[in-house]
Amino acid sequence: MIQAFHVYKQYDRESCALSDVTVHVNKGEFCFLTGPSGAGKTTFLKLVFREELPSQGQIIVGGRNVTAIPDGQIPLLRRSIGVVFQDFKLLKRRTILENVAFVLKILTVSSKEQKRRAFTALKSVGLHHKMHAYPLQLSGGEQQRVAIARALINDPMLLLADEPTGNLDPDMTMEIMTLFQEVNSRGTTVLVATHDREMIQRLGKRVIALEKGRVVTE
Amino acid sequence: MIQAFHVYKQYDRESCALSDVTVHVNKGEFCFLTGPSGAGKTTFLKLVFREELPSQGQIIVGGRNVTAIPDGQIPLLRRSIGVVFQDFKLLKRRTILENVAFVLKILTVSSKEQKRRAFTALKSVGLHHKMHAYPLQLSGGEQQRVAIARALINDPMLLLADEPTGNLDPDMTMEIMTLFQEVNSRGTTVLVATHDREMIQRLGKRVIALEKGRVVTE
Amino acid sequence: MALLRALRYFVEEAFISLWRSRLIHAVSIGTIAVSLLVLGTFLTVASNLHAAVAEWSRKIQIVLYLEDGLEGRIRESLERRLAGDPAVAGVEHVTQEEALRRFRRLFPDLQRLPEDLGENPFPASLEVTVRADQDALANVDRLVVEYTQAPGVEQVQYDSLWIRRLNTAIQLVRWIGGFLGGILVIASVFTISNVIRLTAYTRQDELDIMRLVGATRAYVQGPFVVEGVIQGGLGGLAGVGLLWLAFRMLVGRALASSDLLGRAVVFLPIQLAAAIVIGGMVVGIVGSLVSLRRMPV
Amino acid sequence: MALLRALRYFVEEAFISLWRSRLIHAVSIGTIAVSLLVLGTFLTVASNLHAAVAEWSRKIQIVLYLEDGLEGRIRESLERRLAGDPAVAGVEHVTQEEALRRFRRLFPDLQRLPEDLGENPFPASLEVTVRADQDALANVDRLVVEYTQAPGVEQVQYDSLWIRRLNTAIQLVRWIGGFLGGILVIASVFTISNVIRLTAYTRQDELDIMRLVGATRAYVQGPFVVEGVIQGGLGGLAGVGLLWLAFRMLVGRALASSDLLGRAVVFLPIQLAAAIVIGGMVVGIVGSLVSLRRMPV
Ligand SMILES: Nc1ncnc2c1ncn2[C@@H]1O[C@H](COP(=O)(O)OP(=O)(O)OP(=O)(O)O)[C@@H](O)[C@H]1O
Ligand SMILES: Nc1ncnc2c1ncn2[C@@H]1O[C@H](COP(=O)(O)OP(=O)(O)OP(=O)(O)O)[C@@H](O)[C@H]1O
Ligand SMILES: [Mg+2]
Ligand SMILES: [Mg+2]
Repeated sequence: MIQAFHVYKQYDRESCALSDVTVHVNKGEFCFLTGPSGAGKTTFLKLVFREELPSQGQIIVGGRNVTAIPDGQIPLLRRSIGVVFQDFKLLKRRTILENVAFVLKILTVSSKEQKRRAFTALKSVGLHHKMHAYPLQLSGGEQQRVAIARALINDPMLLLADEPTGNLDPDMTMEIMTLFQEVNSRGTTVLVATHDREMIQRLGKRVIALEKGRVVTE
Repeated sequence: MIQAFHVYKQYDRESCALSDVTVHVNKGEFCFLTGPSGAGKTTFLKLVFREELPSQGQIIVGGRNVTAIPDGQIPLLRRSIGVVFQDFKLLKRRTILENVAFVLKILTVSSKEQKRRAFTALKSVGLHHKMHAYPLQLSGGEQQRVAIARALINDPMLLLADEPTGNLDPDMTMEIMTLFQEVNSRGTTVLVATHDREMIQRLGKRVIALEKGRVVTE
Repeated sequence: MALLRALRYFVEEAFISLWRSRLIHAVSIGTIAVSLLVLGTFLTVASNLHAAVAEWSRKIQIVLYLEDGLEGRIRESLERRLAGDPAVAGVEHVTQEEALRRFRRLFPDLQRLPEDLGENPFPASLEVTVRADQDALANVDRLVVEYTQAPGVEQVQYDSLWIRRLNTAIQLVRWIGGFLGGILVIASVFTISNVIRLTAYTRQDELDIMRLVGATRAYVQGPFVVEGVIQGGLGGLAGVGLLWLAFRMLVGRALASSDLLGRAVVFLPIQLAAAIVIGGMVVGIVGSLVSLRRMPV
Repeated sequence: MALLRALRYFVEEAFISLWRSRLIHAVSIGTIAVSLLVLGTFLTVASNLHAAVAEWSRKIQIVLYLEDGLEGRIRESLERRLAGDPAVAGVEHVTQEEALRRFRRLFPDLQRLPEDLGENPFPASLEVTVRADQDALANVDRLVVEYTQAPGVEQVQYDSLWIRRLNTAIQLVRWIGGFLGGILVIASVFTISNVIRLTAYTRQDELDIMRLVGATRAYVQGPFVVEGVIQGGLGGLAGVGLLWLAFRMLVGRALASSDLLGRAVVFLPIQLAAAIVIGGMVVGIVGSLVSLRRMPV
């Protein structure tokens, strides 16, 4: 599903966010991406869904070379990937139901269908009772769960989750992980960036560890 | 330092973010505030530095009744409290050095002194080498550390930290906790809202647990 | 179907945005309206002045006052000679009685004055209308000199100096109007693209998020274009409406009935009014596209 | 000291904000400049027209053409009678020779025409200037009737119709100028408060953060007020500058040398130009305060 070959990413002259990263994630796999603060986890995920371009190297996602696809096709790539952003990236001026439904809206799904599926997605993270609230009216953990619901609503072929449980209590963390495993068992490839060692140990999945932009253990 | 008497906070008709919360935190204490997502931790902290007013009840902070102080005195209250916000709240258009120095700037400290102290604060969280970067050029964990440096720069009488290690790896988490304990030993009262059970256990401090807006263990 | 849904989404979003920050949009529509109002005012003045000048030009006159008791034969030969001149558009004979009648019509207050004087003081005259072409002023000069000494002509009166002054004034109005008009069209484009740029800017975060979850560029920008069209259209409508109100209140009432300007003052033709509104909408589209040009993918 | 530091901070922040989003501010300053430019244009036209009209009014003339070979005695008694009339400001005697000289001066092309005709065709005349007061037009009418039949007077010529038309035109310009001028002052206030509101709006997050870390309301708002002042001032300067350029390029060159308007066309007096700039700054302060009024604590 994800094949990265000798990828480098340099934001500025002095330092390298990623150096010579070669990583393969198979279709249907569930794996963790870990490493200390500033190691390059978020940067790697950004390269996968083409928010950023690598300075060097190639990345193939779902058979498409994302370093070379034309601008017009980028939205298509992104629609096939569900992303839980580290800073949530919710639309402040829309209710959380609208936020979750937006992914379907841009596919011009009928609005009834949008609502139905968005409600189901919110229910799976336990927030259906707050569906008419705006993001800033929610607690940090609640916002994070909305971001998770949005990432999952369109049954993506690939799920990228960046520190998806940083604002959640241990019980809720386990619930979300169970949800991710369910989604994974339905065929979605899952890549979770996290610091939570306890969670990684408990799930016993494959771990890719970064440090200062380099892969240290596979 | 903090005395809350029968505090209620209702954002909307249906639900109560805080119900009948009575809590005392002594001067010089270090304690944790915990509870599942949406329990009311952030709400309680917001009441303490008067971002929100309680619907009912009284809160005394450092001898001042914050439910009754005039508008003109609110800035004075806030200057004596260091806050690490759950969503960081950094100024996007200023470098992180400027972000940290801003707290001193509004006190009209000389700009040389501002820079000196801001640099020291950034150094204590290990980010002095990135001082000219803008927040959006930093990783999630790095931004969180900037927020921590800003909260500490002016030696506040009270430190409120809302999930201050949600984006940090375990090693960095321990470093930050050590920093907080140092600050605490210099006389600052510290109140940390967190989900991290491991951290709470390891430090062995007093824990205030909230659930659905009520205090469940003291 | 998909296209229709997208279009509906654009319009809905545009209205939601207009409504959510209605104050700012009211102010911006007001600004556009004022720009177009100023433009419309100039168009109104220009079109009226143009018509008035055309009318006045047709009236450039030389009056040949005739000697008292002139023989009809001599008068007729004068009339024939004038009618044959290529610069002359028409000749009218005004008798002494007709001159008196005109005086009484123009100055009703002084009705009885001529009678008090005992005798008709007004001479008969030939009113010569000069062809309204580019050489009109030169022709006037030539005719004046030519007929000052003609037999039977007592005195030649003509409007040359005032016409020169009027022409200067008209030229001035044209310059100023063209100058201000040009600047104001630019200002309108500026204002709209300014407001749309700022609107987009205040929602930069949102636009980024939309793109990151897979919305196409067209999908993200559509609502802004529609918003621009609506803003421009509303601004144009408000501008024309205000202009019409002002016209009715100020100019219409005072001048429509009198004919001192030489003709009735009229409002903009409906086509031009419509053009202002449609122009506002086009400017809205252009302004929004310009302001959204450099959005990243 | 603290106050000075705060003030320095306001100015620094204002300039940083102006520089960081310089495109948007350039556009907004441009909008303000155009508003003030339009206002300035009207002020210029109005002040020039006013002066010209005053000048022209002083020149309302009735010309009494005298019979050929009139006795000096009769002419002098006419002059005395005219000079005694309260409506008359002055009387000038123009001899036949003087009339010929004037003709030659006005129409150099036709220099030799009078000689070709063999005789001086121009009659002597008395040029009567009417006092420029409210009754000027009525007085002209009365004088015309009174002297048309006077002994020695061949013919009376006067400008009444043109003067009436001109007066109408001036009234029209005043109405339109007042109307547009009023609207444009309002538009300027609108524009500045609009831009500042939007600027504050784009930085709402920042302003919230500042308050949450203990900045006072005055401290948060100070930079915006300074920004408003700078924007208004720059807009005013640009407007006056553009007006001056336009004046030099269009109006100045074409009209300053000729005196067809009756007098030289002049630029706005320096005080009025300064008033526009200072007005811009005041509007900037007011606009920023208005737009920041409802900020929470
Ligand atoms: N837009 C940017 N411009 C410049 N430098 C950047 C930018 N984004 C990230 N960096 C730098 O690249 C490095 C890697 O950042 P990244 O966000 O990938 O880290 P991370 O592993 O996600 O860390 P965290 O766990 O703290 O989120 C960091 O040192 C960061 O400062
Ligand atoms: N501005 C607001 N308007 C309406 N409801 C709000 C608002 N802020 C918080 N709430 C609600 O109040 C409850 C408590 O929120 P709070 O942010 O205090 O939770 P928390 O304990 O900080 O949770 P987390 O660990 O997820 O950050 C939540 O149910 C939340 O939805
Ligand atoms: Mg990260
Ligand atoms: Mg919280």
